[in-house]
Amino acid sequence: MDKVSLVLVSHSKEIADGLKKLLGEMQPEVTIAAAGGEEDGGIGTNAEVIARAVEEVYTEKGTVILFDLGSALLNAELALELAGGKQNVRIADAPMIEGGLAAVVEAGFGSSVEKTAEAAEKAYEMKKIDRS
Amino acid sequence: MDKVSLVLVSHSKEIADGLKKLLGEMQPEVTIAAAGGEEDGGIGTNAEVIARAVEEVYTEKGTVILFDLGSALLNAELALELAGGKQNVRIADAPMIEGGLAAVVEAGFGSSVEKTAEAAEKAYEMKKIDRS
Amino acid sequence: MITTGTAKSWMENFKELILENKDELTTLDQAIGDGDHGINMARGVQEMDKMLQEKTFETPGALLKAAAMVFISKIGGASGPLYGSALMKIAAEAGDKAELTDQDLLACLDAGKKAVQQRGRAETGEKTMYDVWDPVVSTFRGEETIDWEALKTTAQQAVKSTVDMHAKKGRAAYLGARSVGHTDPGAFSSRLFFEALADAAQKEN
Amino acid sequence: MITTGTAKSWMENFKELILENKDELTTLDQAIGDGDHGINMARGVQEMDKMLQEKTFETPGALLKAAAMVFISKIGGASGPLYGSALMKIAAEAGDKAELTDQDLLACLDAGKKAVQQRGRAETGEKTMYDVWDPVVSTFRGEETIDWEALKTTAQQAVKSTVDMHAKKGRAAYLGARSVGHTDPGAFSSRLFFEALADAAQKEN
Ligand SMILES: Nc1ncnc2c1ncn2[C@@H]1O[C@H](COP(=O)(O)OP(=O)(O)O)[C@@H](O)[C@H]1O
Ligand SMILES: Nc1ncnc2c1ncn2[C@@H]1O[C@H](COP(=O)(O)OP(=O)(O)O)[C@@H](O)[C@H]1O
Ligand SMILES: [Mg+2]
Ligand SMILES: [Mg+2]
Ligand SMILES: [Mg+2]
Ligand SMILES: [Mg+2]
Repeated sequence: MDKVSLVLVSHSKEIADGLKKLLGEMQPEVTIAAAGGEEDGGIGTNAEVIARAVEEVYTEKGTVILFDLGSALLNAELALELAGGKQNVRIADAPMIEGGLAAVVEAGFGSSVEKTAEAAEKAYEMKKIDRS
Repeated sequence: MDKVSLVLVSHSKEIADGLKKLLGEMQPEVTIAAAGGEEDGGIGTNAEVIARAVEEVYTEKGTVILFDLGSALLNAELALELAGGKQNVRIADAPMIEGGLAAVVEAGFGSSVEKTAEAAEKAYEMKKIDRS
Repeated sequence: MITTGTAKSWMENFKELILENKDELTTLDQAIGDGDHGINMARGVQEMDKMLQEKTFETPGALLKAAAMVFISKIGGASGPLYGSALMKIAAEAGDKAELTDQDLLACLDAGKKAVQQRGRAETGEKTMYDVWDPVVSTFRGEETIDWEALKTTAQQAVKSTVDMHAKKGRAAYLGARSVGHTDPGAFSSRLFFEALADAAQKEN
Repeated sequence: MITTGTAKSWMENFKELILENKDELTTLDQAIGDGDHGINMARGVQEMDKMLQEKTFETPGALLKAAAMVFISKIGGASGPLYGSALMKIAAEAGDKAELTDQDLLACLDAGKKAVQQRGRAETGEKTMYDVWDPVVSTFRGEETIDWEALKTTAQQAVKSTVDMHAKKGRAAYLGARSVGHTDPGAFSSRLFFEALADAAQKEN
C-alpha cells in the first residue's frame, strides 16, 4: 500500500537529519526526506534544497512538509512554486518534532495526506506532561 | 546579569546539537547544554548524560529543560533525582524546537525560570502559519 | 526466602528469558512502538550480567541497586528509567537485610510497582508495564507466603489483558485506538521479570 | 527610463550599499533577530555581483530574474525568499521590454511589493521590510515620472516608522512588545534597495 511521504525542513541540517532517523525508527515504511540547512550546511533553509527533497519523495498519495520556523515556511512555499504546482503536497502548521511523530504514525497506516497533516497539526493540543 | 540556562534533551544527538546551534544564533548570551542520544550516540536518552548537562549549565538563576518525547521526560526527571534536588530547575511541557526558541529569547531578557518555562509552554498556542 | 544468591539467580534468569524472547519483544514493539524493546532489554540484561560476574554483593539490596544503575545507564528507551527506578526502590526497601521473607519481598515489589507508576505517571488500563506490575503486586500483597505458580499465572493473564487496552502512555499512545489488539511489549518483558523471580525463588526453597 | 544598463547599476549600487552597511545590518538583527541579516545580504549581493560580471543580459527583466535566482539560492534567511520573490515578480512584470518607463517601473515595483506581502503574509505595521516596500510603492504608484529624491526620503522615513512598531512577523515576533524601539533590519536593507535604484536612475537621466 502506498503511503504519504514526509519532508522535514529545518534551519539546521542536524535537526532535519536527526529527526528523520527518529521518525524512521518509529515507522520505517514511510519515506522521509530531510531538507535541513543551507546548501553549504550553514544554519538556514534553501528553496532549492527543499524542492529537491519534495521531488525525491514524490508519490501520488501525497506529501506532508514539516518546518521549524517562519523563514523555513517562506522557502517551503517558494520551493513548491519552483517545483511547479506539485499535487497533494501539504505544509503542516505543526510543532516540528511532535507533529512529525504524529504524522509518521498516521502516514504509516496508509492515511490520506489530509489526515496525515491533520494528525501533525493536532500535536499542538497534545501536552507531553500528564499533570493530572 | 545572570540568565536562566537551557538543557535540550532529545532522543537524537543531532537534534539536540543542531537545536543548540539554532538557539545560540538567536541569543548567544544564554548558556545551553545539549543532552541528546544515548551514551554511545545511539537514538535514545540517558539520565546520566542529562544529569551532567544540568550540572554543566547550573546557575542559581535557574534552568529550563526542554525534551522531545515522553521517554525523554522519564529520564529527565530521573536525572534531576540523580543530580540530587537541584533548585530552580523546571522541565517545560513545550514543543521542543518552537518552545526552545521562545525560551531562549525570554531567558535572554534576564527573565526568571518560571517566566522562561512559561514562554516555552505558550509555544503550543502560537501557530506558525498565519491563515487569516 | 530471598538471599543474595536468590537475587542473583533472579537477575540471571531475567537475562536468559529476555535473550530467549528478544525477537518476540522486538516484534511486539514494532507493532505499537519503535521496535527496539528487545534490543533495549537485551542490552540492559547483558550489561547487568557482565557487572554481576565482576562484582560480589553482601545483600540482595546491594545487588539489585547495582542492577538498577545498569538499566539506568545502558537503556536509552523508556524501559531504562522504568526498570531502573523500580529496581532502585526495590533495593531501597530491601535495605541491608541479608535475607528477605516473602512478606519483605512483597513490600519491595510494592515499592517497585509504585516507582513504575510514578516514573511513568502510569495508571491502570493505559497499556503499559504497569498493567503487569499492578495486578501481580496487588494480588499477593498482604499474604504470608507467595504461591509462585499463581504469581506466574497472574502475570501471564495481566499481559493478555493489555491486548484490548487503548494505549495512553508511551509511544504506543501515538497510535490511539489503533493500539488495540496488540500486546504491550513492556508488559511482556515485565512478565519475564516476575517469572525470573518465581523461578529463582522456587529453586531456593 | 530604465535600460539593462540601469538595472545593472541598480544591482551594483545595491551591492555597494549593502557592503558599506553590513555591520549596521548585523547590529540591527542582533537586537531583534539572529544577527545574520548583514551576512545574509552581503553573501547575496556578492554572489549576484559575480554572476553579473560573468553574464550579459538583453533586457532589464532578464537581468533582474537572474538576480532573483541568486538571492533565492544563496541566502538562507527570510530575506532570501523575500528579495528573491520580489525580484522575480519585478522581472516578470518587466517582461522582455528593452526599456522601462517610470510608469512601467512603478508597475514592476508594485508587483515586487505584492510578492513581499504574499511571500511573507506581511501586513502594514508588522515591522518588516514590507513597511518600506508598501509606502514607497504606494506613494509613487500612478505618477508619470518619479521624483527620485522624494522616493529616497519616503524610504528613509519608512525605515524610521518601524522603530515604534511591535513585530508580528519574522524572528522579531518572538520578542513581542520588546521589539519596540528597534529598527527592523529588513526595512533598513530595503531602503538601500530603493536608494540603489534611485542612484542608478538619477545617473541615467
Ligand atoms: N509512561 C509510561 N509508564 C509506564 N510504562 C511505560 C511508559 N512509557 C513506556 N512504558 C513501557 O515501556 C515500554 C517500551 O519500552 P522501550 O521500547 O524499551 O522504550 P521506548 O518506548 O522509549 O522505545 C512500553 O511497552 C511500556 O510498557
Ligand atoms: N514574514 C515576513 N514578511 C516580511 N518580511 C519578513 C518576514 N519575515 C522576516 N522578514 C524580514 O526579513 C528580515 C530578516 O532577514 P534575515 O535576518 O536575513 O532572515 P532571518 O530572520 O531568517 O535570519 C526582517 O528584518 C524582516 O524585514
Ligand atoms: Mg521501543
Ligand atoms: Mg526507543
Ligand atoms: Mg536574521
Ligand atoms: Mg537567520
